[in-house]
Amino acid sequence: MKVEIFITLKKGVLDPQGKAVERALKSMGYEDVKDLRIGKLIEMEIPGDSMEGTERKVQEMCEKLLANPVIEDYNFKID
Amino acid sequence: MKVEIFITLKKGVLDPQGKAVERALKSMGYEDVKDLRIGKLIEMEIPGDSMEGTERKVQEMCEKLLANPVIEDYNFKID
Amino acid sequence: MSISKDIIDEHGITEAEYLEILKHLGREPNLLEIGIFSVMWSEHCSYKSSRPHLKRLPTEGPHVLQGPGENAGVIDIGDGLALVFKVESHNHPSYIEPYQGAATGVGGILRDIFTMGARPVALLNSLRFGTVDHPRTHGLVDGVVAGIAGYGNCIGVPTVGGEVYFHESYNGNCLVNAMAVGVVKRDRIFRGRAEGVGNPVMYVGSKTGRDGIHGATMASDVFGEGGEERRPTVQVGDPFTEKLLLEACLEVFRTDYITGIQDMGAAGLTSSSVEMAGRVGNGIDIDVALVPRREEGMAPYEVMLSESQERMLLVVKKGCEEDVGGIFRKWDLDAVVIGEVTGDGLFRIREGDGIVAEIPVRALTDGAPVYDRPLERPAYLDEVRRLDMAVVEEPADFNGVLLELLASPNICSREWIYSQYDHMVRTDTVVLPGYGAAVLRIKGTNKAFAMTIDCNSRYCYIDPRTGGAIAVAEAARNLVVAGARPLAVTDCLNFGNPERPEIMWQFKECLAGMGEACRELSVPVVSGNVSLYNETSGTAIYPTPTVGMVGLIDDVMLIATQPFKAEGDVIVLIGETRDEIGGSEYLKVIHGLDRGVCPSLDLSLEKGIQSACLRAIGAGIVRSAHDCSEGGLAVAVAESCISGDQGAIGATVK
Amino acid sequence: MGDKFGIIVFPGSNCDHDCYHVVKHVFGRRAGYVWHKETDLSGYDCIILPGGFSYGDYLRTGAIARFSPVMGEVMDFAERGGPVIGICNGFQILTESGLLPGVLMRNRGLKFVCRQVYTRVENNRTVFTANYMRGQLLKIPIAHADGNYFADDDTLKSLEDNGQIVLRYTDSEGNATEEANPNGSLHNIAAIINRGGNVLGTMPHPERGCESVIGSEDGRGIFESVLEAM
Repeated sequence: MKVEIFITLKKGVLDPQGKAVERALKSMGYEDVKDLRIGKLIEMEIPGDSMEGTERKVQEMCEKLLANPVIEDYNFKID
Repeated sequence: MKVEIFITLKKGVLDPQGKAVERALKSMGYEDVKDLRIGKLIEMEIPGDSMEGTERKVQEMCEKLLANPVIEDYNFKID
Repeated sequence: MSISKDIIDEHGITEAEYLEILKHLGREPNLLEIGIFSVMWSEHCSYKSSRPHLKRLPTEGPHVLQGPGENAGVIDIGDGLALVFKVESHNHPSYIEPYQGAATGVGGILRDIFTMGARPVALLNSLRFGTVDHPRTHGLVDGVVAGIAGYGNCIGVPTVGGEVYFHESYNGNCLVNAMAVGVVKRDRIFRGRAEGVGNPVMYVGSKTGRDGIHGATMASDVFGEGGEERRPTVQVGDPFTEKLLLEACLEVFRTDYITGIQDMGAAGLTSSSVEMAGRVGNGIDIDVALVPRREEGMAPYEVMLSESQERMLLVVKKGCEEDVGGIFRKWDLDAVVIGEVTGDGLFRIREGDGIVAEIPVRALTDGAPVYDRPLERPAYLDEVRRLDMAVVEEPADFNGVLLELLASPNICSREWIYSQYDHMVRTDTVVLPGYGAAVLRIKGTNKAFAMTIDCNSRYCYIDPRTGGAIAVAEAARNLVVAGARPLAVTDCLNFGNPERPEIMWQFKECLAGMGEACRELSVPVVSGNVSLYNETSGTAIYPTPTVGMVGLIDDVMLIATQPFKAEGDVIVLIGETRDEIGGSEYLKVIHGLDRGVCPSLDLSLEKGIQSACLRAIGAGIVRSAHDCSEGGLAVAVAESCISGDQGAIGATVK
Repeated sequence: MGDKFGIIVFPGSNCDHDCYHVVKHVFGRRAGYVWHKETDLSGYDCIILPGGFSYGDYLRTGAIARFSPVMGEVMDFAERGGPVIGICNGFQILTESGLLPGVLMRNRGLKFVCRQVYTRVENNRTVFTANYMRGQLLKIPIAHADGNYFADDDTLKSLEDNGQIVLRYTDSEGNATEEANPNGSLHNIAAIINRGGNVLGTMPHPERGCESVIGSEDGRGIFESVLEAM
């Protein structure tokens, strides 16, 4: 199974990188860009078992390691 | 328009971060994880004009700044 | 299947060289063998255009334990300790991918140090970019500095010094020279030698991928306008794995399990195995099927020429394979026997049980061609030395000129760069970056050592011989004003295309000047690197023989730093001030002129001045010292006034 | 209690040698390295999580180190009230493991910063700061790319109310201004302790401020304080 995990900063958490990139794009002439946020995209292969099995595993991985619950949200796609 | 840009390392380019995270997940008991790669997810709002206009803009932004053409690929979703 | 003409050309092998190969092999080479000859006979690995001139640099001295020919130079500093150091260039990869180019340059030079058995203790770098307003410069500077910081900080070796220089001759070719210094016990120096026939050859470190294939020959190729298509050859570095590799190797060095070790640098597995065998006249047998890989379906050609980073080649004493393997596994690193040392002097590559290449080691090392390239005094020299003083009228506002010089890109503060480098890790940095030389203490002794890397390439352009001598003299001055006795040099010789006679003339002249200065100041060259073909569409960089130098301080309490310390102190200028403005930063910044007669250098006077300065600092009567270089006396005094951290202090000069 | 310091070594730790040098050669006390795979901290009276790039700082600084076998022991050691000092990367590992609240994020300027900074002692009634005067100014270097301390409002309030903020970035006169903030940390926070007061997380490196030959001795007080409490 091909898994894609999207990890994004929670609303209200400062995103210095996002702010810097938004400023750079504006200075390059893209004035209308708004609310730019930068997160992580984690791709992996998990061979074998059922959709639920994989879903449970991905959930656990995110809760335990891949996302920091204090500042990050996560969601994922499995196909 | 809500834009999501996915920036990933080109195939064959070493991903030290992906390697370290995959090893960590394995040591936590998720033995069967394979080919883990870490990329960037950039979300932004671009108000206004047509789908093609926005698409062209996002293309330019990726080519000029957001993706490093030497080692990264990009694709994006607009809705 | 005989090799086609364009495959030979594509590998950068000339007609004559191909005929040599046929003679060495007594048959036609296959594709893998052509690939091996092309990297081993590349300018980068064989020094074929520079070797005749390099011979004229002095390399011996009472304190030299290892001169050129090994992975790094080694000098004795007493107390049973030795300093290991070298400088290496990563110019072409950094122009294509600044972050990774610079990062892997740092990774490579660190491996050259710890492969000698030493723990790396300091990093320096010499960077050259195009003009500040050139469209590519901003991106290159950010990427290169971030790459050096990213790699050096992560591996925990402080980046303590260096120089940055902006000039239009580097618009198409940036220079990234990385220097590293390590400390080793005198009796625990390891060398890159495949000793002991029958001993197993062990591959340790990261897995092999397709990155950087032909990095060695790329470095010897001139960039055409569209140089960017060489993209896939840029290597990616992993400083975390290098830190594990460093600690694992240092553990192995505390044992007697190995007889030789070398890092896999340019031309990866090929150059490391061939050079290790070549140094002791042995052969080496490698089975590519055993090499750990990161990607499937890699052909022997790709495995042997890949420049994946963070890999070392060890020759292990027979029977100690498991012990060595255990140490690397503790640090989660691959450690696999991939071959053995043989006595037949052949470089034999197998894939499983089939032999895919077999070349006499000597053909690849001593057999590499040597070219005595034609020389021709460049036409520009006479023109560039003419300076019509009428054009250079005396400025109305001297203060304005001084402020403009202090703010100019080649003189202004570099704090915005070195504050991105962790220059304090290992708690040895006694003099922080920002002055001519960095000083590190040696724990357990009351000694310290100073390091610098320096070159004025404008002087080398208008007068290569004097410029080369000044590069050595200025590096020595940087050490002396810190109170350190200069000991030895490592050089990175960055020049244009050697196939053009005027470039070769610049090279020969610079080396002649360097040789004279090294001899007079008794600082032998113990290691170095040559980077040629730094040229884009026919425009070559200014000749840049970067000089890295290391000096010893007997008592860490008796050193001097740049800033003035107290009111009422007397300022003394040692040496003669002559009416020389040629090639000065003043002429360039204020009048936009890169011309004039290069300032003269009297080496015996220089020697006297340096020893007087050293004796004064050693007598504890000197609080601060500064050499006059870019911007002359005015800038030197100004910098001494403003560079202290207790606020500015004034000075009056009669 | 004895006076043996246990210095944890993760793959990628860089400042372990520096901490060992300070404890052994500057203070003349016993110190030992503890490999991250070990699970026995008996015999140690204070634990130091040194600076560095554990696991290359990949994913998030300290994110992977938190799962090293030794961390379970460190948590127990802390629960039993033993003193734990997390320096720079060590502080990041302590927040990831929940021993300290909040998160250390990428510096506001996005770049690695290495320089001497001034910090003010906010609370000198702790195991780690008893040797300082309240409000005393310390010149101790920082070296990090992710020192931008963040916590939600409630956590920040409780940190302030319970005196858990131990050091705050200030200018040379001791004012906690925005310019004096090197990385964007909320409330100029440079170092904090847990509610129990026995776990310290500090971004400035005290081990780099214990000898005048390398620029400052202001960091000695942290080691002196904890030694007196041991």
